[in-house]
Amino acid sequence: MARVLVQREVFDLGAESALLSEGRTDVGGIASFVGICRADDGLAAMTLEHYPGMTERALAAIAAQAESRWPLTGCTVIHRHGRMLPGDPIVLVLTASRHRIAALESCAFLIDWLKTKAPFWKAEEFADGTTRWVDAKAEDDAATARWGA
Amino acid sequence: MARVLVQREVFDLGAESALLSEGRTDVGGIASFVGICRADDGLAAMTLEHYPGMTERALAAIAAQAESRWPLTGCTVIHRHGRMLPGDPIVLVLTASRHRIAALESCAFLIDWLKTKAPFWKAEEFADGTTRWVDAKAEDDAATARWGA
Amino acid sequence: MKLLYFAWVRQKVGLAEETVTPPPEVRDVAGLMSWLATRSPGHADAFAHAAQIRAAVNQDFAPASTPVAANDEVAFFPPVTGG
Amino acid sequence: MKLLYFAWVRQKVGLAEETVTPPPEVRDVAGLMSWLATRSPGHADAFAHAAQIRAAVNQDFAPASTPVAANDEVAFFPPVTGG
Repeated sequence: MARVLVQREVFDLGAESALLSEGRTDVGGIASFVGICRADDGLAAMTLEHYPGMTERALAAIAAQAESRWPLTGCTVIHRHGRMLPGDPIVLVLTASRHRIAALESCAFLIDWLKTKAPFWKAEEFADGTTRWVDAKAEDDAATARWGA
Repeated sequence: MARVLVQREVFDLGAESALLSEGRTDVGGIASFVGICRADDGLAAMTLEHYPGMTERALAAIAAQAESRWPLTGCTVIHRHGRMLPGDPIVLVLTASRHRIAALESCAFLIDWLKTKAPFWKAEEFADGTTRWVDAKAEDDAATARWGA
Repeated sequence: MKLLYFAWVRQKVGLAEETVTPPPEVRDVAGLMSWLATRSPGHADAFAHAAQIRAAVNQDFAPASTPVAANDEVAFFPPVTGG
Repeated sequence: MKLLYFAWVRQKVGLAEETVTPPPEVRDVAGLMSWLATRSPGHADAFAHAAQIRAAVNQDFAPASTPVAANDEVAFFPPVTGG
């Protein structure tokens, strides 16, 4: 069973990684990905809205999909919501396995699927006071599709 | 320029990841991989021998290769040597980029290349007192080859 | 039937959620969207471009042909942009 | 010429490093390995299976045809197993 959290608070990469290996000796590798808020085009902040209830279900389903495709010893998905400033971490994916390729591939899979299958919406705020909703990207659909969604 | 370290001491994943994003707002994602000593077949400990001088050169060359192939904003490679117990972390690779795919792919590339191009040798100690040198794996050569080495 | 709106759908409708009793001819997500578009200028604005709206029925993504019933929770929102 | 040995090559030779002056007919890594095999029973044991040994000249991986000269640092070791 994956560890899935939806929260406003910052997560702790080191502590989350340690949780996946502590007290066990069958983990050969832990892959991780941290998604961070960039300050593109004068972006001042970004607010992530989500669908409480469905978000947790969707993240758990995505993590279960990864666990069914790769032999993982552990899997953690933490997605923040609320207002983020440039440089703030937004999402954390961690996958642990006996072998590195399972960990690395499933980590890439999870972040690709999160982009297109988790109910989050980003609103960008710019330095000039304007705001806009981020459009879904065709490249994210393509990235999801490469896993035979 | 990548941050490359060869050391006996444990590394700090959280602190190393933070180094790659602190004070900047152009990093969109940080991928990492931590390789850990497994207790396969009654393994009690593992000693990593290396070639001081050449190791640092080889790791820097591998990291430079990743930086030339992907648009990275940062890259860290830390490889431990000495005696490891099951559960101990051995190697850390971190890659940061504006976009997730560059970070994820270069992280996988780095760990594949480390396996076949960095001068480390592993000696395994078993619970019954026997020791043996780990043989290089054909699958690691294949993993390196997929990057068009 | 409980309805939830997110992102610009929420902003255009002017509500985060509402409870409605659609007429019996509303049988699926597509029918619900057509009916909702008649409820207010905000709803009309939100549902004017149905192709840009996604739905979930009882917290699962649902295509326009998905049946809806009185006790369902139905959500409308733009394509997701998480991660 | 400074020689370094690692892993089981080091164990079989019985030395981690040594300084040698090969005869002039030793011109490359392959020639150096053949000459080293004659230096002691340990060397002979280590270099008996040359196909299993890799080399580095001045800290770069080097195929058997790589030239070697008096001031070079040459290392012999099994295929690497890091990561």
